[in-house]
Amino acid sequence: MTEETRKEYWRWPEGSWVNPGIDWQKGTIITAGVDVGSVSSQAVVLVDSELYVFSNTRTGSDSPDSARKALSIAVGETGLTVDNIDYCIGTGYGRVNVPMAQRTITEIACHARGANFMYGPQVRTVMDMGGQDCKAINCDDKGKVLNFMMNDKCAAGTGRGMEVFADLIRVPVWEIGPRSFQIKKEPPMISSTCVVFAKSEVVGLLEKGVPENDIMAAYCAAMAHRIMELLNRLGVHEKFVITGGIAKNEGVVKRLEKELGIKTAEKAWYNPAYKAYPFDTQIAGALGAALFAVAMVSKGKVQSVRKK
Amino acid sequence: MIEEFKQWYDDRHSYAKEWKKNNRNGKVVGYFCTYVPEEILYAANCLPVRIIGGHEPPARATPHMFDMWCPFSRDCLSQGLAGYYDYLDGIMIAQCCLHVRQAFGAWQLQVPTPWSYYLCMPNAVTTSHAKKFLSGELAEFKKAVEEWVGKKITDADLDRGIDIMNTSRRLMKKVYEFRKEDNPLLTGTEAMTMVWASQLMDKREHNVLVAELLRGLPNRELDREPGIRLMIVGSENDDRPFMEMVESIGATFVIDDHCTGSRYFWDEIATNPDRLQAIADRYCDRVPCPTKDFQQETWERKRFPHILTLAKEYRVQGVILVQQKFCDPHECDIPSLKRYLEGNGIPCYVLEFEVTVPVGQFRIRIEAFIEQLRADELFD
Amino acid sequence: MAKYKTEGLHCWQKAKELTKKYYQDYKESPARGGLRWEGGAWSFDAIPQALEGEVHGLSEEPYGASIAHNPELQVRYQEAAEGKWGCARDLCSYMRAYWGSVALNEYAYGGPWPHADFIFQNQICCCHSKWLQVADEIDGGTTPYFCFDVGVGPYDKIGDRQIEYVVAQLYDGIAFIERVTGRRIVEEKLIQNVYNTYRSNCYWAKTCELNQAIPAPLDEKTMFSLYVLGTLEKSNRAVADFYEKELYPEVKDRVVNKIAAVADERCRVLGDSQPPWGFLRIYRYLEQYGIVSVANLYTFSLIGWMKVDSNGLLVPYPTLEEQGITIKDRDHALRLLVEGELKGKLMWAPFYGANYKNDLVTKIAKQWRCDAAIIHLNRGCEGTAQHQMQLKIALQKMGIPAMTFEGNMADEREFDEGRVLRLIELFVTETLGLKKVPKDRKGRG
Amino acid sequence: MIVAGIDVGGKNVHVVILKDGAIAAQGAAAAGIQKAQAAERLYDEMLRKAGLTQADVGRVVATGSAGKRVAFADACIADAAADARGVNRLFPSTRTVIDVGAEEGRAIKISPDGKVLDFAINEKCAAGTGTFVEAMAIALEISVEEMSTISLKSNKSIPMNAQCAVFGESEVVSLIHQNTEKQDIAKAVHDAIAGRVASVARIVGMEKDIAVIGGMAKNEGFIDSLKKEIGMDIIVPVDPDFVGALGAAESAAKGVLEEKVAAKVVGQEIVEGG
Repeated sequence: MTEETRKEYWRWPEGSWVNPGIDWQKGTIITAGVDVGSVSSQAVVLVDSELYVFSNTRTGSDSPDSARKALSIAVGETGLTVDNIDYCIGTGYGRVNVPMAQRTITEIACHARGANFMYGPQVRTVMDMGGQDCKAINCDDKGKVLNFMMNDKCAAGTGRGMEVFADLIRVPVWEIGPRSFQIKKEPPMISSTCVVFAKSEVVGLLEKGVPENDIMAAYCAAMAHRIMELLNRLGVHEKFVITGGIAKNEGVVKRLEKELGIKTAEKAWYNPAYKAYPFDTQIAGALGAALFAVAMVSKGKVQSVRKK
Repeated sequence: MIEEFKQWYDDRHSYAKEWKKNNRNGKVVGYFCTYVPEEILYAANCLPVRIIGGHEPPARATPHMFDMWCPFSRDCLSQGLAGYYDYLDGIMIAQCCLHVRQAFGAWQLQVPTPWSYYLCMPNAVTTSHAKKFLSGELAEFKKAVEEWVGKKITDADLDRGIDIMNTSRRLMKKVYEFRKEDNPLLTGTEAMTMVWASQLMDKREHNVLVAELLRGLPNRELDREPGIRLMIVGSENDDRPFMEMVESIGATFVIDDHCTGSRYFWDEIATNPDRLQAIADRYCDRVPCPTKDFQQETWERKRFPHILTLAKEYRVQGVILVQQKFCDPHECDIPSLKRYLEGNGIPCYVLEFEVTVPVGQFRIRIEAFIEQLRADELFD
Repeated sequence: MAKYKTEGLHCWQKAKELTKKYYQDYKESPARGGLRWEGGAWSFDAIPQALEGEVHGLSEEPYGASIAHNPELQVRYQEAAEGKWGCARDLCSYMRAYWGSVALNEYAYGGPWPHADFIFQNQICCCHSKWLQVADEIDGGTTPYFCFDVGVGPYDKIGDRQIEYVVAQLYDGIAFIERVTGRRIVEEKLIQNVYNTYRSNCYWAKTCELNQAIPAPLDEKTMFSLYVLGTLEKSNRAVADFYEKELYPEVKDRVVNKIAAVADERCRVLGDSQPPWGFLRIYRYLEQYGIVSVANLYTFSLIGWMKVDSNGLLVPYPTLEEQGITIKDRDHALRLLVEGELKGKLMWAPFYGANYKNDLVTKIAKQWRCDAAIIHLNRGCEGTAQHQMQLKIALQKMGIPAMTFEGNMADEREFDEGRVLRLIELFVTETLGLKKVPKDRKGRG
Repeated sequence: MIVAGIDVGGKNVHVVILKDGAIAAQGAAAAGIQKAQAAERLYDEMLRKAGLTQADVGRVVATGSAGKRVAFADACIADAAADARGVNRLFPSTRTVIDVGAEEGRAIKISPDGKVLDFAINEKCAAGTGTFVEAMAIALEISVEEMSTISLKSNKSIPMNAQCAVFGESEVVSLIHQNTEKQDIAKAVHDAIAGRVASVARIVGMEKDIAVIGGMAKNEGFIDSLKKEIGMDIIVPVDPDFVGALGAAESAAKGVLEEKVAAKVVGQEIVEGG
């Protein structure tokens, strides 16, 4: 395992973005959302509810540091500091360990809200695949959670599983999707979704000389099926969107769409003015958190903590 | 008082051992299901103690019950195999679900206990035939107990037993009344701790404590925000850490339907010169366990409207349906119950329980559910 | 050279045909002006089948099992029950398959889900009363539902009070059926059905008793397809005739002529609970070692009525003829029916305690001369999986090597074939010390 | 007489070569993906070490989860059987063998002559295996060896609820967040696994003497937790991870054969049955 992790095939590329069209100093309400997931962390800063900066980075073994890191990567050279932020909300699995946050909101509410902003008010079902849990969420036109479901107490077929898998076959996780379609015919899916047993099953296939691409297809299919089971329990309605890292894995997404008979919404900003902005499905949670912060501050439900 | 309940709940075994010392000719009977007619045991000066889990991984049970049996039943057996119940003079069960029967059967063979009894509680409880059959079962049971303790059980004894149980029921129901208030005068965890204790302590002593609690409640100041009013529904539940966690993140359990809660004590015994028939009627008419919740003329269940009424009376905003893994009776009812309650405008969230509850993983689910219930705060 | 001669069962085809006809009749009944009812393998079909005019039942457990034989259907139905309806994945797998079939509005034997005119069900395990309660709810909740209770105690504790309780419910049941169907329960038919029920159950038990012979005339894998008729419609004359006039004589003849189920019988094992239906090839694997599965409390007494005689031996329950009883009237018929089921269906005894399961199965192990036990820890059925670990301990105590493997009768997602074969191979070659029978073995029964 | 035993497990390959009953050479290597090749490579290497060639070897017996893939072996025996034979050679007084490998924990009851009387194997979930510990070590950002030693320093007992390796990781991470001492977390992990392993062992009933073998047996922290869990003493051989290979070699010596055929037939049967 150790020598496998030296080269990190599983990690999605980190990144950050600054909106060139905004001068934060002119902003009246500046809010932030920080999403500390089990694997990756994101930070989003809004200036008067407009997307200003965001970052997407890896979570370390210490959540507070990861939160700080995410935010500092996001603000980068802009000169914006924590003291300039009116209100910050922490979310994600490490939400209680976000030092700069005034309160926390679960990623379930945040992803629904974020997806609503990113994809638009027609979104009815949001599927968020995190490192170790998948959440299926039904929401209304405001992004309000109507009901939701999460996978049980076993991480079978979660994001972490895909990462272990990427490590195992030594293929960067972003290549798995495309390559999983470079096959002659769809192979039977990996039968065990338990992260550990799936691993040995995969080793078995590699041993048998099954082409890597077929194995990737088999693994993506298993994962898609597992998600489908969860979604069926909840009931999927269009517009259906997937947030989180897995959304970037078309190997899973396309197969899931096939199983459900429902397409996922196109990965594009609902707000036409945002057309030029990068679209990162992983920031939905942090974005939702920042949006809740705006609402709370502007409605006077909470006091601004802005120092400068 | 709550503290005493908690103390005796945590220290259940020393309590029973203590009791034995002070009641030389009394016997302690461990029982497996709340269909056991404790009235008759009290009439015979026995101390009925409900066998409940220890919330430890039931490792000892593995050789005796493989892991498709519900965690609770395996936990109970595991406690017995560990010798925690070595003070029991006898064990008994009233026919209920196959899981608990499994634990009872394994206990009979693997945990040395001087006396054991299987009371054949009927299933078709809504029929008059069942009431007749049960009173016959009770007569046999009474006889068996008389032979065991070597003493006749007179009508006066039965009246005493019935009175002890009815008093307990009446008092605990009164305590539950105080949970209807806008800011309930006791938390769900406290209320249920009281009920848990009642299944482990001598009801006579318990009744004194509850009466005392009742005197204190009206002018009790609970320094906490009640938050969302939740109801918790399921099979057995004595998971204190879980309930405390939920009540620490902006919610209060105001009512429950558990056999370790309201379902245990809700219904009293009516007076009837035929005491055994009176007892039989009560156990047939009580809020049923799902395993007995079927009627002979319709597929509808008797328990659902009862739960809805409770939810309304206690102004419940959301219901947490606890699904004990592998618990067939409840698993069969939960999808229907969820539809039924949601159809009546009450949001539900289903949680799957095991012996050891990963509080962390449950916290996010509950937090999200609470956020869902108080969405206006985030949205307006 | 094979140790014994072996040949196929002649009445096998007949059994298959009767089964096929059963499911067809249920489908076509309305077209012929007939009625349809849903119930279980244990819900006293003698009563609804006594309705005037044509009437056909659908027996829930065998229906679930027939779905289990078809992997594609099985998984689709299980997932529909869990997905569309939202039930837990660990419930009775027959029941989930059944619910899925209803939820998808599909009949495993073709066409849409065939709605029943009424439900006549009984309660013995936690799921039985719920099974059709929920199935009907999924189906819209319009089917009249009746469920009676037979959980009155083990065979050795059955007295008038127990019988009276069940009979009283059956009278209510009759009134219910007559009210919701507007048809009469015909006394003559009822009496005939009870005679047939006795014949079906007692003659299956007699057939099972014949398997004490060495070599065993039947192996469990074959018995599975034979007892199924009794789980469908034991009160049917054709079924009773099959057991009494075709199967029993033929098996008797096999015993006389030493016709074996497995040509190289060297080791006799007993099973417990249903097998994983999708993987009966396990038995083929065992045969390579000369192992034949000859006994199983489930396979015997799911329908077979037995009793413990004065010598403590397990023997077939006497037929009405043997008891010299002629049924007088409706009441007599009901009482005899209830008495037979409560005293004869030993399969129910383990519901009342591990001691019953251990006592009965250790008797079987002795009388059927078993050398070992292979216990399927059936995650699909609480009823038949009762006290299996206690049973393992009891068998080992009496010196019978026993192994367990986890599986599920009707949910292949819970069965890891490779793993199980590894365990069985270890048990067979190491614990039992058996080697493969040299090839050239003949065909099998 | 020269014989060889080859144990091909989920993670590693072990080879033992016996010359007239004495160990002439033994070695281990990572199984990697191409296990069969890895096995042969190690086999040849060990032969060289012992100054032998394949031709000198009278009999080769393979075992382990991938043992049947060793084409050049004359036979393949079940891993539990190999365990039994190996332990029986080392400690004839052993009645209960507990083998905890990378992906499986099993318990075997054996007769005085090393016959398998009863066995139990952990089902379905990887909790209670070496892999679980590895995952936790990674979460703790220390080596398994370090984990083993530091856990011995701890006297706290923290319950671990997670049944699943992945949730185990996050539970460990959250313990780290609560600033729990690494040594206490390490112990918590070992206790958790000891609990699961013990519950498997209880199925066959723990009769003295009890020997623990397999990769996990090298983990003193785990052994310590297991001793406390079962309240009995435990024998751990010098090279606990070589016992399977040793047992295979023993059975080669005893001339236990013909399994290779069996192995093939099993394969066929599955196909023809379906």
